[in-house]
Amino acid sequence: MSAPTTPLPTYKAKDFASDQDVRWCPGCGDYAVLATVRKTLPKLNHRKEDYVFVSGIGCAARFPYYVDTYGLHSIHGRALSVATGVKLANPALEVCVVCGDGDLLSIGGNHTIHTLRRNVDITILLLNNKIYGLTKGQYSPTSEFGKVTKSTPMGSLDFPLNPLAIAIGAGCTFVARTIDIDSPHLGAVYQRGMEHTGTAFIEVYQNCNIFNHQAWFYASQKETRADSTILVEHGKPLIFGKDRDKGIRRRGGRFEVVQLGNGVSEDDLVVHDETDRGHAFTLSQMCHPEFPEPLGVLHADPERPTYDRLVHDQMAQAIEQKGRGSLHDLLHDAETWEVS
Amino acid sequence: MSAPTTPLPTYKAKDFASDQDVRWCPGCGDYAVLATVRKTLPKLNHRKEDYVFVSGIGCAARFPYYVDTYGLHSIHGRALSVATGVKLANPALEVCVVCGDGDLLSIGGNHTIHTLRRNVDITILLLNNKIYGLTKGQYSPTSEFGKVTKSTPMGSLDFPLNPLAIAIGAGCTFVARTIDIDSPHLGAVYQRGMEHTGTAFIEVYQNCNIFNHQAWFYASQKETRADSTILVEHGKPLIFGKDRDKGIRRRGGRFEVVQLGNGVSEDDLVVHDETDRGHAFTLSQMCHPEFPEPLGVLHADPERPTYDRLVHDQMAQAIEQKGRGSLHDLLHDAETWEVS
Amino acid sequence: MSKNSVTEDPVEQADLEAVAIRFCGDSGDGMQLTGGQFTSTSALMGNDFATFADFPAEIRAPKGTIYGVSGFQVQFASTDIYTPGDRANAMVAMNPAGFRANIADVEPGGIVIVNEDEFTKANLKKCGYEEGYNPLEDERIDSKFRMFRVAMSRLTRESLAESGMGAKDIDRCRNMFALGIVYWLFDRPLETTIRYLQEYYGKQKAKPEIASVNVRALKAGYYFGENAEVFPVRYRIAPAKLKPGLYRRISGHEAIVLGLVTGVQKAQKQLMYASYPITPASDVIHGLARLKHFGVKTMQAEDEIAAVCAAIGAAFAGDIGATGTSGPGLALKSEGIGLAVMLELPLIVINVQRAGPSTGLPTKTEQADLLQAMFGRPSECPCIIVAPRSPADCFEMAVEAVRLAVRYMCPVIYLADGYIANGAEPWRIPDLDAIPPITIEHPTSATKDFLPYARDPETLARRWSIPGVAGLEHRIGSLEKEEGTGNVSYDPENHEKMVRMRAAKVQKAADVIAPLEVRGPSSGEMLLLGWGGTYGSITTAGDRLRSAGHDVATAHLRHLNPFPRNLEEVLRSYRMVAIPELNLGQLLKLVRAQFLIDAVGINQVQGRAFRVDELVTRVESLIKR
Amino acid sequence: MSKNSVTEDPVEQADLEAVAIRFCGDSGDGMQLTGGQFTSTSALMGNDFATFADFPAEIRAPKGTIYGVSGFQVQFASTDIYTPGDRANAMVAMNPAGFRANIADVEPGGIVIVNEDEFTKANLKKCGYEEGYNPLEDERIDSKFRMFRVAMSRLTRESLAESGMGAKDIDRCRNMFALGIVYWLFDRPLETTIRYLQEYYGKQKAKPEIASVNVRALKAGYYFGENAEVFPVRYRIAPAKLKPGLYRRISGHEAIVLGLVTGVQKAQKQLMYASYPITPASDVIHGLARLKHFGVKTMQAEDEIAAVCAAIGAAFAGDIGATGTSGPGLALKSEGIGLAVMLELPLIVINVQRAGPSTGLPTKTEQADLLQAMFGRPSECPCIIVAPRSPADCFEMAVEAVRLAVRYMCPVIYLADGYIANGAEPWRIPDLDAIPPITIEHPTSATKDFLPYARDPETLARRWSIPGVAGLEHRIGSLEKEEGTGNVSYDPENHEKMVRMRAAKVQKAADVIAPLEVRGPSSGEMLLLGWGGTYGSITTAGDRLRSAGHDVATAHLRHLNPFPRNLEEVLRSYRMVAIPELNLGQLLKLVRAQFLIDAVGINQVQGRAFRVDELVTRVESLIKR
Ligand SMILES: Cc1ncc(C[n+]2csc(CCOP(=O)(O)OP(=O)(O)O)c2C)c(N)n1
Ligand SMILES: Cc1ncc(C[n+]2csc(CCOP(=O)(O)OP(=O)(O)O)c2C)c(N)n1
Ligand code: SF4
Ligand code: SF4
Ligand SMILES: [Mg+2]
Ligand SMILES: [Mg+2]
Repeated sequence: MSAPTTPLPTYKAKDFASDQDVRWCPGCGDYAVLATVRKTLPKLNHRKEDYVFVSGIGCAARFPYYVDTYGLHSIHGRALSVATGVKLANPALEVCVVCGDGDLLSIGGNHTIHTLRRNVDITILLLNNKIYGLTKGQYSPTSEFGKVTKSTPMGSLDFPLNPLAIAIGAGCTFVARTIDIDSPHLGAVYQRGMEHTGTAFIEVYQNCNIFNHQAWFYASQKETRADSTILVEHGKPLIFGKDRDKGIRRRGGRFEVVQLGNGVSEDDLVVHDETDRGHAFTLSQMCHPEFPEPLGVLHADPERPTYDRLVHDQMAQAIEQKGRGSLHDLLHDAETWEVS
Repeated sequence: MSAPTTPLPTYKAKDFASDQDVRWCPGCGDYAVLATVRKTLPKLNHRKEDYVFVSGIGCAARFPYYVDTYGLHSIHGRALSVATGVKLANPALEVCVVCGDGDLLSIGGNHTIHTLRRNVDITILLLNNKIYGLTKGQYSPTSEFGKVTKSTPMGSLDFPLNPLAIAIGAGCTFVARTIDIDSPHLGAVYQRGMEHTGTAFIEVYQNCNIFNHQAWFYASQKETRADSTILVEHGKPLIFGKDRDKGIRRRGGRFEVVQLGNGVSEDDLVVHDETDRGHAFTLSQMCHPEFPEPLGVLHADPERPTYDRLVHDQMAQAIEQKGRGSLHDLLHDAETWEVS
Repeated sequence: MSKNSVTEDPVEQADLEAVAIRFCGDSGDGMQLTGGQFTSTSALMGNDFATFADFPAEIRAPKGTIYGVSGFQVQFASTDIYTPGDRANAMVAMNPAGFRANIADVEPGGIVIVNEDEFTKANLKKCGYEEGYNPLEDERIDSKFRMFRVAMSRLTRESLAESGMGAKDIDRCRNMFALGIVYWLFDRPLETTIRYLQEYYGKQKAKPEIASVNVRALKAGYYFGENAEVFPVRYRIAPAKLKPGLYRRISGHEAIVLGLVTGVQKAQKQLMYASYPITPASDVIHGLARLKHFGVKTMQAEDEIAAVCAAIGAAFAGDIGATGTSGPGLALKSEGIGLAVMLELPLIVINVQRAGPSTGLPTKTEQADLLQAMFGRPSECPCIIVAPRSPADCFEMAVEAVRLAVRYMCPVIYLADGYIANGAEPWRIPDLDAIPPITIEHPTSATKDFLPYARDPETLARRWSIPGVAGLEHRIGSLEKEEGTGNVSYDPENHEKMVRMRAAKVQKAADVIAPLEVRGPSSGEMLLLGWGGTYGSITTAGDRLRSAGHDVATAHLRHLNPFPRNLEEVLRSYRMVAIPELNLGQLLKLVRAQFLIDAVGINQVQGRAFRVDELVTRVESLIKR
Repeated sequence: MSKNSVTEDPVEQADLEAVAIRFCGDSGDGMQLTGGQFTSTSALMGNDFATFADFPAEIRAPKGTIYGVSGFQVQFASTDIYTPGDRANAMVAMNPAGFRANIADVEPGGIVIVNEDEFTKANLKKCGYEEGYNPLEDERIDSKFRMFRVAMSRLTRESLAESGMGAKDIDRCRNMFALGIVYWLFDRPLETTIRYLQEYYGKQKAKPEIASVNVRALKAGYYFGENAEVFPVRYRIAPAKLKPGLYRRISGHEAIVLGLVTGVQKAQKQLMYASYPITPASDVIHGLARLKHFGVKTMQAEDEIAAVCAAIGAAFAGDIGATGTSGPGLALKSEGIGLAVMLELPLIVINVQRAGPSTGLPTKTEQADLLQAMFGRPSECPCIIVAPRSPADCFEMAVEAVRLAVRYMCPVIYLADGYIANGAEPWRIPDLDAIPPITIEHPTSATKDFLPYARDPETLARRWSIPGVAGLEHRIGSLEKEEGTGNVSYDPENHEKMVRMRAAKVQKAADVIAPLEVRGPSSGEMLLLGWGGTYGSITTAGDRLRSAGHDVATAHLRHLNPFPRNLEEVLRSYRMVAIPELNLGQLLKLVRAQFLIDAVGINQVQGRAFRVDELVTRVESLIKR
């Protein structure tokens, strides 16, 4: 690591562009995410050489090649395990994992729930295009039921996983959602995620222009966007709609969409509370077209210590208690006898 | 399969005892579960030869050897995949998976979430002893934070997974919890699970008498049980306590424990609603010692079709649409030319 | 002569035995379709053929870049051929990137047709040519190849100007214009492609207007060839003298699919194929997923481990359980395969090999998973291994895999590779009645003294008892089993007995395996021994070496474990044995270890097939030694 | 003579060179502790020794059953010994199940001491004896062994009657009573065990009363031996003439732990050991988890795949990344190991082999993962492989693994096995200063012209550049890399170059590997070549064969890939090479393939080590042939 005394250089987005040609398809949402990440990194308080981008395999997983920091493009599904190892070796590194929905939720699903529960101090960008891009268009765990793809010509038969519900269920301490085409929102959420101490899980609605072009239209197109999504902000009531005239109200344990006016006022609406995990779960269950889908930080719990910190603290504690280990003593730590 | 015309024999528990000696440790909670399962099977509407018990590896996973039905003791973590295959081959079989917490939630975690989301028509008994029994006492994903075990002499550093939260997050259609020592409750929940069409996920608090003896004392011992657990029943208010004088009330999105009386009546309490997934999630978050822990069926959604059924329906539909496939036609289904 | 030919040929006619032509361009240029159409037409004209597709690893890399190049080579001939050809005798390049990436593979003196409109400054730069350089202006290029510069973009636009279609749609027809030229050049009829265009765009996609512009572009290209007088010669390739019968074109992937379904139907079973997508194996699940009306179930599992374990569960319950993957996925399946070995259940594991290690070169071919298939599991854990040798052979070996798996109640690993899976050749459609049935007798309630691990003395296999049968309830599992009862057993002697039994059972399969056949002299100077997808290159090289007067025979293994019983005898009939492989010498190791024969390796690990000429050279240098 | 000996010996004294004694009983009888104490005492008396522990697969099977039997064998000697002994010369059986399960391993004429109180009807039935049969009343048993029936339960109870302890606690002291008898019989002092009991129960568990009853039971047993006059002879085993130095007892597991920590400290690094529990490898993480104050991080991962990948991540960031497992877990790690091969990062993979295939016999030993370690990954994916040969050697080879991994920037697979990992022997504590440092030079910001995949011409290794260094930012990944830059490359020639480079690099390690040493004649009739945990049996068999006049040498490989450079020369110095292995012939295959030497296998797959006498017989029968 660079000496702590040198002041942090001022970076520009282009300082984070590597010399490799970017090889996604024209119109791929990954470009927008890459641009926003490059723009956001200079706003963070870290040296370029302290970033490590880690990924699995997939279109999204090519990400690290394009960011001029340290990077590791690993194998399908295992990025989070690799990232955990990086953080255990050196917690001072700033680790960001970028993977697709197949990578993180299909083959890598187990590492996802275990990394989240451990609260390893990393940021995860799940570039969810609801499809397998790199292998040319099979359905993914987030594809809608009945999806017709190469591997399911009569429609898929498994119900989609809800990434946010899984993350919340696994006890993740920072759960958010954003979308590729909204760079300011994506940038802000990414920045908060990177600044969060603990695992930040960010689902990004990402357009696969080739194999699943219209998947996110309801959330990305001007005409439908305001009615199909809802921006959640801590402490603010849940309001949405082109005219901000609709809201979410609690009825018993459930949420319902209400029209404002006619006796229904903002005060009747659910106020977003990032700290409440049950609330976040109920939010995660709001799905298009019945509900607007929440964008923003659904849940944040900055209190819980991180796994990497705990591991290092325990080492420090061991040294405090037993002194720094002496190899000589360790080898002799048994009944010994002299042969002469 | 036996001809559908023969009437179902009347079975006794001992008809389900295989000729193998049961080899768990003295005092192991698995014995009680085995006894209850053997007692419950005769109450179900299936022939003995149509049951298949599938397991992974672990103490709990020895279960199939002791039930005189078909059984497959597979490899660590993969029982649910094997069970899915069994159901796809023959959906008429009645499949029950019995595994430990390490098996289903550590190495097998990914198959767990994917099997649940697919809603394969099987019943899962998760024998949760919060420890690795067979490998002699390392902490498991359900062990409490700070657990001192052979692999964590200074205490474990990862936060436990909540099996019910994971199951609900994955969209499971039947989520329940029960305990080894309460045979009637266990039997009733198991029976409902077996009768449920879809994946039934049943967490059983199971005592590992050797490596984690006191883990469930709060929920199993006479003195503490009534105050530490709460039996949930659909449509009934959430009341608990030795004197049934405490209850659960909703405050905003959250639950709180209240003392009945002094102006607080049953009507103020949350009424258990099996059909509400968000409610079930909030219930799953109630953990000892802050809350009594829910026992019973937290969530049931009998409507969703099962994966195995859908697969077979799709085959039937294909035959309906295209006719039963002719191999001859298939081989000739391309431009052909004659060479003479 | 085709009826499309509207005027008398004003040009020279040349007869050729075989031509390899390569179509290349951007991924968006439709090269696979173009090549496929050329192949179909040639097939219907009675030529033998072999094809090879070269996909980019990127889905759709930026247009015009080298890594976005897509290529398709087809060799068509009036004689038996076994490979798509080493070098191309002709090439069509739709853009500079295609030209740049493929020109090295064109034989000196070969025909090169380029779309000159695309050789703009910007495009030349995109594909990495130095500023100011244009290969079309390079004298060395001109002197080395027969260059034809055609303004395909402009001509296509002009000929479709009146169609009323948008510029984008019109530009998409350039590949048909190019195909038209090539059809004229090699004297092929247009019908097949016209029929295809009308069927596909007209009916399936319900866009008859697209069909019609494509047909017009195709014809425009053809007439251009005829009228423009740029091409001094026209070539004819007579029909090949193939074995009589009804033929179709088949790719390796298609053949795997048809073979599995045939095997399963011959066994009167249902197929449960569980798989996780991976290039290049995904096409197997794609193909099978369309065959649900054949009693085929497909499951896209969450990962490779789930897939193999689901297949095992299905096998336990009475289906033919199969799974498919490529290298990294095979690694993940190894523990599951070990389970099937212990359970002694039939299981088919398709592995379409690709270039590694690790993610490696995922769209490129290699045959370096043989030792993984043999040994990639803990402890002594034998499987049967088969390997198809060509696209069409994928069919027969898939049937064989089903047969062996149920007969010996064990996993069969099927080693295809990207080269033959993506390649295609003519296939004489087999007489289904000539394929023997695969008999399975499950024990029933009437079976006497049933024991789960009692063995058939002939095959050493246990019986396949499936759930649902009253009275036969039993448990099996991954712990060592007692011979006979199948109960868990820690007995040392029983363990050794079972370890040796499982090994002996797999070796037993040699009883029903066809003996190794030799092409060429049955003894003599040198044998080239190959396996799997290198059949075409090795056979052609062998033929050529013999024509050149060398005493060389070739033999090709399709069974890798066990070997055919006559292998040793065959090997010992030659003074020298050379084993060409697309790896560092894997079969070589097995042969040397088993027979102590000082075989030598001819190895290449470049993500591509052997070139026949390179093989010939390398063999010749061995002979000279 | 120890001061515990209160009276003069009234009995005969016999001097012996070596004795193997087996303690057996129920899992709850404390046999491992008892055997361990006997070993410690013998060690302090200066005997050489070797131990073997035999655990039941069940955690705590029902009391008194055969599958609940736990056993511990120790051979102690006045000469160098290498195994715990084939057959026991003496056995202590705490119950009929222990007796039944172990009596076959006692040599005819051997001493058998039983706790006769436990031979009740009920207990005899529990362990499966036919009704009415009691081995203690069987004349054949009596005539075959020197039987001593001791009412241990009653005597222990009587001697502790006054202690005020409950019956259960008193019964738990029976093992100490038995140990006391054995101490007397073999003339050993009680101090070591008394000290241990006081330390462990008295201080660690803070139960001095438990310590005191155990000490009393121990003494009671000793006095019983002395006074009861049941034993006609008493044996003496003089100290062994070991190489001078300070010794301790060490098990294989402990030695792995100490070796890893030593290697890592010699490299001035931290260790990140990630592992998923599995028998018998779990003791490595158990041991390392106690050493956090040595800069050791341990992570219990969610599965084996996560473990290996976390270790790789740690290596990327500058730790020594290591992972450990047994057979099935190694299968799961194969894809991850392939990633490390491609990334060219150091990685240590400990594999404590157990009996398979699949779950197999998880508590039993085997050495059948060699070919998996060599070939169990897709494509050409070479790793360095080392194998310790004895419990103490686990230390040296662990240091070696660290050294080779960082020197050659690649995975090192370390093949231990259950037999040596659970076994123990005396270990001469090494002089730490004599272990050379392991030098690592990470590139720094001052490094000129840094290229991630530039190679050191001597080792062919790339340099280990770690994140956090300004100016060296770079990306690595699992796709094929371009030589030098490490950028993704699909170039065919580059691929072949890199495949061969990775292979050459691993072979380079032979430069720094100790040559193979031969024990016995350096040329002649026969060489026994072994590897890994069979060292003890093979060496002893070789010594015995030579004493019997046979021209037999032994050599033992600790490096399996690459082989020591002199291996071929050694092999060719003998008329015959035989390779004893606990598998069906894995090293055999490698040797035959590489050297075309007609080596023969001596194979056994029974979940246990070779018996020296069996080995001797099998070698003799080979010589006669
Ligand atoms: C072990 C293994 N299995 C399968 C694959 C093939 N594979 C590569 S990427 C991928 C999924 C891609 O989908 P996703 O993760 O959603 O990323 P995207 O391409 O959509 O960005 C698959 C199945 C592989 N490389 N390795
Ligand atoms: C691939 C693999 N990894 C690890 C193991 C070792 N192993 C066997 S059982 C087990 C965990 C046991 O815990 P759990 O599943 O909770 O079952 P329990 O014994 O507690 O009933 C482990 C890690 C194995 N058999 N296979
Ligand atoms: S296939 Fe889809 S996700 Fe992949 S690069 Fe192309 S547009 Fe993007
Ligand atoms: S170790 Fe625990 S879980 Fe396993 S059999 Fe014994 S008591 Fe039961
Ligand atoms: Mg995706
Ligand atoms: Mg457990």
